Amino acid sequence: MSAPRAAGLGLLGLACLFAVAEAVPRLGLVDPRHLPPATAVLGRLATELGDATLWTALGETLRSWALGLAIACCLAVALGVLIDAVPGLRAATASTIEFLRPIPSVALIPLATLLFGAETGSTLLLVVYAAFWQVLIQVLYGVADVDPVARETARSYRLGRWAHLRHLVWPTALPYVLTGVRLAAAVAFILAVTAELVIGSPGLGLRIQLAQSGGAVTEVYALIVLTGLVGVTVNTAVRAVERRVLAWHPSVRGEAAR
Amino acid sequence: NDGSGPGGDGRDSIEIGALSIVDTAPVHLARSLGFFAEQGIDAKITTVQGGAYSSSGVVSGQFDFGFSNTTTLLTAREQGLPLKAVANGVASTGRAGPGKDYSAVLVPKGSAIKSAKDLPGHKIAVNQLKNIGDTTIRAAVRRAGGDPEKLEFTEIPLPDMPAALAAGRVDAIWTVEPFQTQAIDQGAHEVCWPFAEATDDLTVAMYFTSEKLLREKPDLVKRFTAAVNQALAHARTHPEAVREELGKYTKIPPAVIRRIVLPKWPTEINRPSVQAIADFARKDGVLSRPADVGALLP
Amino acid sequence: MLEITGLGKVYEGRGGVEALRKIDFRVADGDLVCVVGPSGCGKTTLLKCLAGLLTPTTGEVRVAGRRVTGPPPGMAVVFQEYGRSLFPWMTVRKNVELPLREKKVPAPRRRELVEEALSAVGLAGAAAAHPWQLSGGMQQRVAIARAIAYEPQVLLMDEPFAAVDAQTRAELEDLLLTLWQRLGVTTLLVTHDIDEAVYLGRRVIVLSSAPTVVQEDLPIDLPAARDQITTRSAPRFAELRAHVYAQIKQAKTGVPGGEAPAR
Amino acid sequence: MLEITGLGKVYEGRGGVEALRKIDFRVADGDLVCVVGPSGCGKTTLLKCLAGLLTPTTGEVRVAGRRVTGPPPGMAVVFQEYGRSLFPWMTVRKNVELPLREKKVPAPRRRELVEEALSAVGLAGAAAAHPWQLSGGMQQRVAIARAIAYEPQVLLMDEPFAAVDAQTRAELEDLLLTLWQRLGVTTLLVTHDIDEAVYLGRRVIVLSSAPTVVQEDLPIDLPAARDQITTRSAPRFAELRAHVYAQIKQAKTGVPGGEAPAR
Amino acid sequence: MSTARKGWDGAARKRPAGPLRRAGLRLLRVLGLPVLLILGWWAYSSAGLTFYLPTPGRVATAFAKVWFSARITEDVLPSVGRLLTGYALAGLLGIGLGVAIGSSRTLRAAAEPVLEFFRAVPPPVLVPLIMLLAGLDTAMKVLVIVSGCVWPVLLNTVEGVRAVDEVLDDTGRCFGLRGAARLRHLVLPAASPQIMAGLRQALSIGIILMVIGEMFASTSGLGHTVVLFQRGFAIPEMWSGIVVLGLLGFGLSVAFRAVERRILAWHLARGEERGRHA
Ligand SMILES: Nc1ncnc2c1ncn2[C@@H]1O[C@H](COP(=O)(O)OP(=O)(O)OP(=O)(O)O)[C@@H](O)[C@H]1O
Ligand SMILES: Nc1ncnc2c1ncn2[C@@H]1O[C@H](COP(=O)(O)OP(=O)(O)OP(=O)(O)O)[C@@H](O)[C@H]1O
Ligand SMILES: [Mg+2]
Ligand SMILES: [Mg+2]
Repeated sequence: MSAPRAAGLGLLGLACLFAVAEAVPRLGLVDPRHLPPATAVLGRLATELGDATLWTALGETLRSWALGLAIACCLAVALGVLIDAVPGLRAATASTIEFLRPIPSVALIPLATLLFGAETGSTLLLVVYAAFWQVLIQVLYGVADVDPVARETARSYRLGRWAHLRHLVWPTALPYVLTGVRLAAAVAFILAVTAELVIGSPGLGLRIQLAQSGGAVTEVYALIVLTGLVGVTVNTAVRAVERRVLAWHPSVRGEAAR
Repeated sequence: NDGSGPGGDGRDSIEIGALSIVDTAPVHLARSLGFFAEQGIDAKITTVQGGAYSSSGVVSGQFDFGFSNTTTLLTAREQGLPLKAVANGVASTGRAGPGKDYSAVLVPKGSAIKSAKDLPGHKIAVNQLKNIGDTTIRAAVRRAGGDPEKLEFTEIPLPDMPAALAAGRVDAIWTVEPFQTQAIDQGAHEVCWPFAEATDDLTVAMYFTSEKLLREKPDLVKRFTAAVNQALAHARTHPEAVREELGKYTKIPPAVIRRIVLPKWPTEINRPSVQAIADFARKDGVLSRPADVGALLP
Repeated sequence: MLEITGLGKVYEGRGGVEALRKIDFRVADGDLVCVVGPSGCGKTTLLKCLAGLLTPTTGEVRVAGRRVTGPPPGMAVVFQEYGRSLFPWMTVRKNVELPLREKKVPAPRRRELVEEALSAVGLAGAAAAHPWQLSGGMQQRVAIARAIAYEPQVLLMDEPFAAVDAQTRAELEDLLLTLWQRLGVTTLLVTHDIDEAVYLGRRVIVLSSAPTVVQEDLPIDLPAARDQITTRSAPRFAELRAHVYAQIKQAKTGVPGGEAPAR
Repeated sequence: MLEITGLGKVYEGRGGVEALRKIDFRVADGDLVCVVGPSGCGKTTLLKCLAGLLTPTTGEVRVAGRRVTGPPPGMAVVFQEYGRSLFPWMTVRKNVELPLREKKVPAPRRRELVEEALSAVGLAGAAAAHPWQLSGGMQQRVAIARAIAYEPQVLLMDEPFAAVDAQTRAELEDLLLTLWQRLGVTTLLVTHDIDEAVYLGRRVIVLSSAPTVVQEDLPIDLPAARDQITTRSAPRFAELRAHVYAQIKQAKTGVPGGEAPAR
Repeated sequence: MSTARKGWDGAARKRPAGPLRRAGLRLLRVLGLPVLLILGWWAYSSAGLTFYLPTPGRVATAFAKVWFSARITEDVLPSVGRLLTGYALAGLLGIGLGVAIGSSRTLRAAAEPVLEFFRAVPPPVLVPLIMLLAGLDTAMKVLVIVSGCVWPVLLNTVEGVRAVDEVLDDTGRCFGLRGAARLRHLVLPAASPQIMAGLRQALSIGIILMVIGEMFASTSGLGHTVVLFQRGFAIPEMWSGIVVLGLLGFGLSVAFRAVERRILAWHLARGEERGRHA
């Protein structure tokens, strides 16, 4: 499928969403004072976007998001690969991982503020904690998926530890990792916003919190739409990366053939 | 952020953790009108989502001062958090009746609930369970001769209350300004004013700091208290200044700001009302021991 | 060079499949041995044990006097599942080059070896393609190119020419012979093609069907210099060919018979 | 039954690879045609176009008069990459049975067909194994069993006997002939083995190397009843064989030559 | 996940002999790291004198006091019930949508931006909307869980379905594998390793969202209790709640692994047999 056509279809999908969001309050299914129609929300978003402080807030959020995501991904990939590479480590860490994973980041806020009084530190801790598991689990499944014949080939040519990782394990795990990154990107963004919402460090979350506690419903939805649009943008970017680095993979190459 | 170190020119910079709501208008006024500056303080106000977060921030040293409601502070104190109140925060107007107080229980049009006495047996939304909302409602119901045991509470964040009430998800909501005005705009009306009905001149919330800061920088605390008190007095006498300030630090729509009922901002903490709150909380099981009110209050 | 003593292998799944019962033979340094046997008799298993990829259940394998516990250095393997043994994320060139990098061959020499190997198998033009863009036969030739570029001391090949046409097959056979002669690589080649086994091998080892043992170890007494036309039309070739055929037939049916061919 | 007119296929990757230029031929109902050609000339591509798995770039394919746009019903395919065409999560039996279930064959008949097919390829004992527990040749035989159990009207096979030993190969060839005669399946078989092509085919189609066209469409005028010993030793067999060999050689080198063999 | 002991290159290493020793080693493997971590926590918390990080001892006491009571039936069980319901719904929805989106390029292009849009909206801000549409009761809490759990399943399913081996897919097409049969015999098993990865992710996210859902409009439940403790400064009790969440996650993942072992038996066995080595 050509890129413009795909983009067109994507816009069509968003347009449908827009139509539904416009119709539901207009038809009185929901009180427009609680869920304003899409045009009103977008109008409000447009005015908000004219406000320079919104952009600084967005910048703040994106900064802790990007930093947290990067740290989480690096840590998770390194740890995942290490767990796979060292015999017995998988079994030794399994119980701890499963215990720690479901602990909600939100519950860690007191600890976060305690350890990193400074605001970005707390936000980062929460973002990293939440995003880390997403990538780690994907890495663990990915590295277990190496084709047995390919593995034997690598071994028979005596690929060293590093080459084995770089040329065999990493490419195999890459599709899993990219899914993990897409999952983690959203989770990291959510946590960045939530942490700001709760702790009150400056950013998009704080603005949402202010709008909520001021009863400014339309603005709340405008900001929600903004977070959604950021998500769409991030996904488009990851997809583009994927088309490049996974060109060899059946999921991508299949799209070209036939 | 230890924040409290004197700045380059001998000034102190402090960070205050507070909700960005109507109640905290004085501290914002104190900053914008230069009351803090007059006391040699550079103040930064950080928005938090709830009183509990400002407490933990003050304990961890992220904040130097916090703003929190009385029940939360009493609970924190009971659990051993070394907190000390340093100034009055906000108080009820002490008057019950439509449009008289800044917090009320509202019901939808045509509800059978007419007063506090009718509340038992109905589902009432509060923003936090085991906090000032439900304890004062219980007290008000008890005072009105109803059975507080029959009250049924559920938690809903304040911003979502008007919608929940309009959709009939709950029978009544306990809310504060500006949501009170918003709910009224959407057809609800007030039936009970728990702050005013529970006790006289209730001190709803206070500014506080940690025992550590109080010990180490008693002078800074004194200056903070002075600045806040000045602001409280100013707010009490200049409602228009308050409304103007609200337009700056909150996102409350201007049309609403003009109409909301403002709370009272006395400079003195009403000790008997704090004791009363402590007793209510004890009775309702929010506190497990009789509170040592004196340990919290200055 | 290769010594196999009492080698047995039982796969644990499926209630224990005895792939090899007891295999004994040696391959001298620089020899070229072909292994034939019925389908499923354990040739691939044998090769993998030799390559250190499978642990024998009984017996042992030695390469250059050292007991094999993992892939020994200087060994190249061409797998029967050639398609899956190529890395889909690498181009053909990269696939061939990778083992050389691991061997720390300097870059210019590496490039040279890769180009040579690829043109030897007739794939100079496909160097930039990915394996899945190639036909089955082309993929197999990439696997062969990778093995010969590696310049191994020991070369193990599992049906390396199964997927190419007759003409290419003949060319690749001759390529293998040339390489073998030039470099003196000790070679073990599994094949189904009896003509090929006799044409290439200095010895042909016939495996029985399960329980698998060495059914016959046949020296091929054809002149050392082989040639597709003359060798294959020699009467001795036909005799040896017929003999091996009979042996395999017997291995399959399990009926004993077939003396060593008269000289 | 099969009509291929002006078939051309260009793969878009790698700057456009022209796998097939212009292929025209027909296969009559119940015919058995073998396709040979140099490695990488586009045999698999041709087969996939016939099976409706690839869309031709130019020209068209008709099966039973209907233009092919997707896999037509009643067709079975044995893929060159037999290993990857088996479902690793199913046992051998399930693998063979699955298409029959889809065809709504009643359970008892299904069981019968599966058992028959598996024992015909000599795998009755491996029915409960998973494909990855089998040797290469065994996997290939599972793929063949699956195709024959399906009782198709059209059978496409891409080098179906490449991974089995000579003896098994001969048996499978004869199995195919028997089936073909019994059921009248229209069969197209790609192979590298020229002997096999001549032995099995009623016609042999030789493809040129790229740009690929039909280089020769050779009727095999051997007696209809074939037999491994007599057919293969017939002088006419040798002639045809030599002729096809010459054609492929020529296809590979691109030098014209090779007249139709004299009768 | 495979539990075989493998070297860095997937080669299985020597296994320890003796059933007793093996059981001991197993125990050590399961408990070793947790015990180490608890010791570290102990050392840190007893030295640091920090209010928000009580010693494990105090947490254990609080745990016994708080959770060996009617709370198990009143708070924990209903929460777990909602969690499992939400998780199951999310699994069905994620796999169903994922297969549809993964199989159709057109649908994928059209649906992806919308889905990504919703995915990026933080659940805490989405909750009011869900509350508006679904009320305050169990339905809302289950919906909150679904709204978060569905993403890892969906994304992984889409990717798994897109990556089905071409030869296998061709085979299925030739033999007329269509519709439900194609799904059941080809697409789902082929994508199952990746789907399982998604389901496993979703499990812990479900627990997190259970807490978030109970933070709003709730009067009971495990998450609500933890939040109440947190707001009431009952820190050891709060930590004991977090421990319960962790144990819940651990328990569910053990159950999950048992199911996964069955579903992915072919996948795991294949990897293991081939990897076995000198
Ligand atoms: N997916 C693909 N993308 C690009 N090129 C391809 C693809 N598949 C095949 N080709 C090219 O098309 C040509 C014909 O391939 P095909 O597989 O049809 O050959 P073949 O005749 O079956 O060869 P073999 O006998 O080796 O199996 C080759 O040059 C190959 O590189
Ligand atoms: N991973 C495995 N698990 C269980 N059994 C196996 C496994 N691999 C091979 N086998 C069995 O071992 C026997 C020998 O297999 P092997 O692959 O060595 O045969 P082969 O001689 O290479 O056959 P072919 O010529 O068909 O490739 C077969 O019966 C096979 O089923
Ligand atoms: Mg084999
Ligand atoms: Mg082919």
